[in-house]
Amino acid sequence: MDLIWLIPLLPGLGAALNGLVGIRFFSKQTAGLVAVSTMAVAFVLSVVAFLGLLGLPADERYHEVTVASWIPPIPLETANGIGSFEVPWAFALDPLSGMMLLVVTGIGLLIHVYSVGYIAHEPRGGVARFFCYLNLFCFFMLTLVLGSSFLVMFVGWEGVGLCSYLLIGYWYRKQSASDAGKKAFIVNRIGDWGFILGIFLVFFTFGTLDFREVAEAAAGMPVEVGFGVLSLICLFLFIGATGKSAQIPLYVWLPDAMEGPTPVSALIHAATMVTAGVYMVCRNAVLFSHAPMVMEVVAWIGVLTAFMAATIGLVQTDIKRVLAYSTVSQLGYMFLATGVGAFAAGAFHLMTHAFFKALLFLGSGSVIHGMNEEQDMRRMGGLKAYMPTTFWTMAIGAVAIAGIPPLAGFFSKDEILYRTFLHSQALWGIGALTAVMTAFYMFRLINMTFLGRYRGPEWGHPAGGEAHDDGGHGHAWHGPHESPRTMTAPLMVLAVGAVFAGFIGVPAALGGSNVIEHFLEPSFTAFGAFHAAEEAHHLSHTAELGLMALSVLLAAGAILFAYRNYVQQPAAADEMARTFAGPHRVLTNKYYVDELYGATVVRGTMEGANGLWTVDQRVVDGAVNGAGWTTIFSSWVSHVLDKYVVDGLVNLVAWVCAEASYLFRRAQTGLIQNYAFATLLGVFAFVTWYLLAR
Amino acid sequence: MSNAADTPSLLSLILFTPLAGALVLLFVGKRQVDLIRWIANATAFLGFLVSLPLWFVYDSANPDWQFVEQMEWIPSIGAQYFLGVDGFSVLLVLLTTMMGVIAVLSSWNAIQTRVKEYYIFLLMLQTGMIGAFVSLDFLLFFLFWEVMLVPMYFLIGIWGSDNRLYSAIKFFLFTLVGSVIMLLGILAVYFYHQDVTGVYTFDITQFHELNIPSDLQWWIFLAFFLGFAVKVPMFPFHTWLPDAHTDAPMAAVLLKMGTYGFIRFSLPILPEATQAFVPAVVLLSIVGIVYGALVAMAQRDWKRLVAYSSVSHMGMVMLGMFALTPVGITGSIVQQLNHGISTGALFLLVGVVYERRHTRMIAEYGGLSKVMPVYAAIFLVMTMSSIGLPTLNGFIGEVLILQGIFVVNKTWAFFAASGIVLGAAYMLWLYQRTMFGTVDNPKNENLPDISAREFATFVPLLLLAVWIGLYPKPFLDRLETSVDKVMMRVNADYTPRFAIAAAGDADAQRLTVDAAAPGVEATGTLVLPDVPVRGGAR
Amino acid sequence: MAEALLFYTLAALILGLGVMVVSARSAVHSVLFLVVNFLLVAVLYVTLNAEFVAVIQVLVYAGGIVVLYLFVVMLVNLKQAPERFSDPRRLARSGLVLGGVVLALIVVVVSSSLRAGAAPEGTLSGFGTPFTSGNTEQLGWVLYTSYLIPFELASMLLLVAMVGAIVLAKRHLGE
Amino acid sequence: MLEITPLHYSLLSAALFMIGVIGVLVRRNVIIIFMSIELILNAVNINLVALSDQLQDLAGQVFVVFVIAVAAAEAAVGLGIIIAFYRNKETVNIDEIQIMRW
Amino acid sequence: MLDTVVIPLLKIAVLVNAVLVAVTFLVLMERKVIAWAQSRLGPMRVGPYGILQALADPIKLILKEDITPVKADRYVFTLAPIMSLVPALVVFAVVPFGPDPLYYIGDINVGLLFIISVTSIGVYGIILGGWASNSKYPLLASLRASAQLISYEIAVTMTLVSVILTTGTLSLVGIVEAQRESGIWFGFIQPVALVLVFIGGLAETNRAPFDLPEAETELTGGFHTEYSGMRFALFFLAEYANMIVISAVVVLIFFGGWLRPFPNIAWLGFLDLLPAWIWFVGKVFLFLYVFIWIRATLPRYRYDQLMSLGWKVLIPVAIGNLVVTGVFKVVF
Repeated sequence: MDLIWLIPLLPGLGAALNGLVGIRFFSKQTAGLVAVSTMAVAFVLSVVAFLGLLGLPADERYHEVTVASWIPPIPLETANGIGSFEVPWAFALDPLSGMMLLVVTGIGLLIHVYSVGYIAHEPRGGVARFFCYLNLFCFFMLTLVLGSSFLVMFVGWEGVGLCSYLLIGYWYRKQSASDAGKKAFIVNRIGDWGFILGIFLVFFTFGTLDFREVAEAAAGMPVEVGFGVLSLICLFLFIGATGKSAQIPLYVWLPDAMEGPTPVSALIHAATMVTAGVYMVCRNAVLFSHAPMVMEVVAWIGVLTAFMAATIGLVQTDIKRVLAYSTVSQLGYMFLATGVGAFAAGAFHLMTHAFFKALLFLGSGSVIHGMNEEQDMRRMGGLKAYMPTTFWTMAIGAVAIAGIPPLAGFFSKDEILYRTFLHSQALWGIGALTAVMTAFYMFRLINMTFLGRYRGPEWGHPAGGEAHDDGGHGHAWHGPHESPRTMTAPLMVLAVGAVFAGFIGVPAALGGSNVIEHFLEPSFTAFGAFHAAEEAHHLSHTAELGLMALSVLLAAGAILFAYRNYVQQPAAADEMARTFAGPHRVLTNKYYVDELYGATVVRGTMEGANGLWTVDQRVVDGAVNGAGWTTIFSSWVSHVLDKYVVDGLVNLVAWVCAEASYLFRRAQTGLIQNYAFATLLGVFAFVTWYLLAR
Repeated sequence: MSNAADTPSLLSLILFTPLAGALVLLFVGKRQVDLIRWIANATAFLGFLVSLPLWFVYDSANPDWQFVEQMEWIPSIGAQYFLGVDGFSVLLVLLTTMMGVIAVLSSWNAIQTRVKEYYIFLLMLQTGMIGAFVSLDFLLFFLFWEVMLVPMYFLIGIWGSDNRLYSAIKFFLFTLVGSVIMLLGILAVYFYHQDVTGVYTFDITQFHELNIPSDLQWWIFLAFFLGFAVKVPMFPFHTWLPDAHTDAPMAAVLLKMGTYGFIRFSLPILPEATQAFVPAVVLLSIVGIVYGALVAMAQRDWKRLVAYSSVSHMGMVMLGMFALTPVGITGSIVQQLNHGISTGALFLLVGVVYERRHTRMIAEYGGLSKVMPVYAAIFLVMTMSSIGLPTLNGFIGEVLILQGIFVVNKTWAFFAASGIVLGAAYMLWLYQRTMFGTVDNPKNENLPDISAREFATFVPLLLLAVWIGLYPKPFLDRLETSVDKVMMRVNADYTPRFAIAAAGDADAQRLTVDAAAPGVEATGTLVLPDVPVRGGAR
Repeated sequence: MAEALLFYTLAALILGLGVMVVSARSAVHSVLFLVVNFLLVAVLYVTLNAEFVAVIQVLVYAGGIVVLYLFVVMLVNLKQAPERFSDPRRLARSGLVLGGVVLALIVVVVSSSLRAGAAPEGTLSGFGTPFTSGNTEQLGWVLYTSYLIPFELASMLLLVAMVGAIVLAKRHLGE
Repeated sequence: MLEITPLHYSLLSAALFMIGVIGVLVRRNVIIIFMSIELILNAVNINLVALSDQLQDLAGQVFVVFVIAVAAAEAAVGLGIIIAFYRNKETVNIDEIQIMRW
Repeated sequence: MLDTVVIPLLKIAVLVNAVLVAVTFLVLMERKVIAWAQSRLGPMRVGPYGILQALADPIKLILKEDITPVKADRYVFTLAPIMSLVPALVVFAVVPFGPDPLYYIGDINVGLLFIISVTSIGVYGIILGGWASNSKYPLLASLRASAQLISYEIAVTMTLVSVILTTGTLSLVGIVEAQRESGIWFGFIQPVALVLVFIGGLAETNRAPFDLPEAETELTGGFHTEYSGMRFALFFLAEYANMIVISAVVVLIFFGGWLRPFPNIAWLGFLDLLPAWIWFVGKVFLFLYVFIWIRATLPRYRYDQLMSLGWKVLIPVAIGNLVVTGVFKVVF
């Protein structure tokens, strides 16, 4: 376990190798091999570390490794007197980070493998570049996960943002891609603004940035009734989380981020990076637990995001965008869980979501790949026949996300809903409604894509629609086809995960022991210092089972409805769209949020910038130039005065002198000897005077 | 001081190596362009080599001035030839010499007219800057300060871009006005010192022990402020910068003169006035950060954009310094280095494409990633460094500065931190507009990627950016005692780390919050070891 | 007695040759008289125990500077008619008269002041430089210690003069 | 009269000096004027050497060395000017060298 | 009176006559040596093996008609040969023929400097001779000669400074004594200086291969084209006297003057059987022989080669030698 620092470093090494050497020299295979092998080793190390962690007693499962000094201690005053600002390069392994570690390395490895096939059409340097970015991402993500202090986490936090930027903009020649990348980075930066301020406040309050020390210190403080300093910290941190995890109001970047290659969407924008916000909130569970007001905010933001994203997801036609909104929605669920104090449930959902959402994205990637870069579901249909593996695996993913037992999503989602119900029925209502919509739009996706009749272009000639001239498909398209094994194999592995991952969290009501919750518990309680107050009221198993049945029934109904609308009677969907034309338009346009932001924040900033530039040129520089002009003008006035008045006098004097000197200038013969003679006269006079004076 | 005894006149050597090169160049025929370039490059490189011992020999545990050289200069007015360095100067001198190499190397092809004069001015400028950084005599400092003006004026005026004469005169007047007022301040300190002690001297180490009455401090601070703020440049005095940024790498160092002046003179000599002026300076700094960033966003000229980003970054530097906390000041110095590295590199990068296309309009470019991949990669790293991405240098500086100011005032920190969003916005937009997209301008289609020589100029910058980002400890260590000395002046209660270390209280070095309160109580009563501030190297 | 004889002889010759230098019609003759004059001055130095200065006088003045004059005379004077000596428009007469008067005055001043002061023994010696006969070594010592900076300045002066002379006298290639 | 005192040397020097001055004043040939200046310098040197002997102080001789150096410099530059001038005007007559007038 | 006036005067008389006689025989020697070098016999008619030729030549010159050109500057024309010869003879005032005061006229403490300065006066004779002839070839030759002399004088003087640095004295007697004390002739300590001084000496005496001022083929005889008879003889004397001077200086400075070889090796003491002045004169004639030998062997330089050799080779080498000597002096 002392080698956990190697885990992030290995992909970092791969990234360096691919980036510095690979782009120029590696073949596609070598580049892929380097990336995959570093990830594989990292995965093995993670498993070893995780097993090591399991081998420890439950309350000693915390292992910190300091690699090197980063910022050496510098004295700085804090709320409690003079502290020492110090951040080492230190990594910590505890149950929460252990779980994340497995998710990141495991799914990361699968997606690396998948990418080998997916990216094969790119030019050689492009492949190495892609793997360089991907490895770099894993490096930063693992740093984020393992970082033992806020600032080290922030390194990973920002780093994954960079990689996301690079990967979204991977096809940088496409304007929309580079726009999306920029948008992602800047929106994330807004969140980071809050995050970094939160970090500063953490230091100011606690005098340290180490997670564990902070948690222990916070555990000793009373739960805040009003809005105190802990609440402020948590609010700032949560702003950071909304940026990274795409919550209201900063969720707008995530759908756009689908411009990136699909494995990227799967890895970064579904399984790992976007969950960093949830991870961060879970990491600081103790802090949040002491700030109930913020918890309430988190829960509401979470549920609203979930609901809003789900509604938008209902009407999207781009296969990846549906998944993107689904991701936003599921992330909302996780925040809902953390907001009601069910950190373990949130983390559990995070993990299961990682499986099935990665699966869905990779499946969609496979579809897009097979359809020659076509993403519009209206131009698909009936693909089941052409790509059975993809269909079946994706169907498993959809069932899982819809919350049908006994697949993974059922357990995690149900746990969340159950805990929400305990907390507030209003939240539960919205959450449950969202769950229904989730089931509906997921099966809408499955149905439109794989079932029904084929609506896509004829093959034998290049696909219609926009020419994806940047896609790199040089060859003619021969119709929808199944993807190569490197792509389907990860699908299958993930499908297995999506089926079985839930069993580690079987709730007590179903006879399980909720292994995951007990495993994660130490991470959320500052090691026994704090216990959730929620234990107090608690429904009977029967009620819990009732809730489960209700949600399963609702989900099943939604699935059937989707089947009716999109397979049996495809016209019904259009009719519904016509019936609810107003809401449909609003949803299609994503509530006009982008437009709103564009009109206010972006435009405001740009106008402000241009305005200020004008100010800079006209006023600030104008003041300088004005000072210059004033000087010149006053000098001109002086000049006039000078020329005619002062100079007139001077000239008069000069004229008199000139006239007079006309006589005297005859003395200036230019003959040296005359001057010498004058000198001699002077000497004569001097000597004479000398003699007489004596 | 034992270390300095081995290298008795190292500073003079560093100081005059570039000047010697300039002298040699005087005797080279001006048509022998290549010879001139080689000589200039060799000199600059030599200048860097001789400055390297500073890094290795400088004893970061020693709070005294090091490498001191002291001799009479103008005895009648008490001026001396008095050189010495502390942590600030060591880093800045090294930055200067390194940038000197890069500046000279990067001008290899860029300068085709009056090559000889160009290099002579460049080397003169380097000497001026080093001199200002190592002078411990105020008059000597002022001399070097003014010496810089002349080559800079010509560099802008002769080799500048469009409208260069206007820029040159603007720069000259701006800085000259500032300098003259600063000179008044210097003289005020000088005469006050004479008043109190009866000794005429320009010795800065003596000034650092001077307690000037606060109303006089007030005026002197204003005088210094004008002189230094123009050079920084702080918000209302910044308009010369976008016009004047001609010789990029050197100019990137030039800005450090102003901040160096603040930390070397304003803070330690005028502690009370400094504290009184904190809100005003901080306000201007924050305005500078936000304003610089916003105006940068509106630029259509690549270089002006970078120049305005300088305004923003230097606002950050000033902010950290006037936090008057050790973390803030440390961050401020680190940020100065970072600014030198990343902004210097960005200017160089602009220079690279300017050399190829002879235009700096952003709209003329686009899709350069395709034609110049290596260039795009370097540009990316430097962009990230500039916007403070962790693991690169900019982050360390920003985080220290913001943390340093945060503990003083949260509102200030809140607004200052907005700079990280705006910084990302304008830099990424620039990156997108120039590097991404398709190559839609046919003139860009066949641009050659950067050459080996150009690459060589970036390598040290890249390495430094990563080094400072990942392992800034060597840099921070060198700053420790110097920061503490400044802190002791501005905050009488402050207990310097070297005093703690000297007291042998090894645990106290790592002050945890729990231990801090009693620890500080205990160490706060320590009698400081009688540390001679005057150099004893002789 | 012998010393006096030597001095008067030398003085008479020096003055006489000086007059010849000034009055000779041909510049070449003038130069010749000048050389001899300098040689005699050198002899005078020897009588004053200043051998080194005497030798330098010969080497630099007679052997160097005057040769230079001779060169220049030969370069510029080849076809020049000897100048007319007296010209009523000129100040020659008045110059001569005035010069004579001033000379007389100076003689009076010098003799009277020296008589009055009666040879101030060593009082003017502000430098305390040891003096012995055969003093070349001491002279060198003084020159390179007390007078080092003037010496270096003089050498710089000579360098500058050399450069200046070359620049002045050189025919520019372009012309 | 038979004892040679510094006075004698001073008088000799004064006389030589005046001869030089008169040469400067009355001659028209620039070269001869220069030679007269050399005479003047020599007159000064005689005085210096004589007083050096009298006062037993080498400073006088040191100054003679400097005077000689200066004389050499003066001769070099002066003659250079004459050459340059002669090349342009074909004359060394000082009456025709009056461009400094007015 | 006897010591201060009479004896010196006697010495001077003896010395001057000796030099003049030596010159006549030097001329004969030159003719003979060159003849042998060219496989000829040389003068054979006057006296046995032409020995009396040494007398015949002067007599011829004295008896010849002494022509003064009409347009010549009469006085200067006459003065020039004298100004040429006198310095050559004056130099001998400080040349010591032996350790005893009997063998020299004066030993002044600036002896070497004296030689240098007096030699430099000799150039006047040449310049004036050429100018006074009022004829273009002599004038050109005299300009050449003076330029050459002045140029090489710098190199020689500079070289001699390095020798002075080694000895620490300017007195010629002192220099020879210094060689006795160090037990080695300075020629071996300062080989570079020896070569430089010797080459410079060749040039200063206008000897082949530097005899440009007398290059018959170019200048029809050089600065003394218009001279004949006695005045020519004086020039002639001056040239050969100068050769003797240079040889004497070289011997004094580099070859131990009157010292026998290896002066501090006792068992060579039998060499002292020969008196000191014989050693000295012998060495001088040895060098005179080398002069003649070189004339018989080497072709003449071109003028520009001559100047560039002087300025671009000899002077830098001399300065370098000076620096090296200085460094050695300081270090050891």
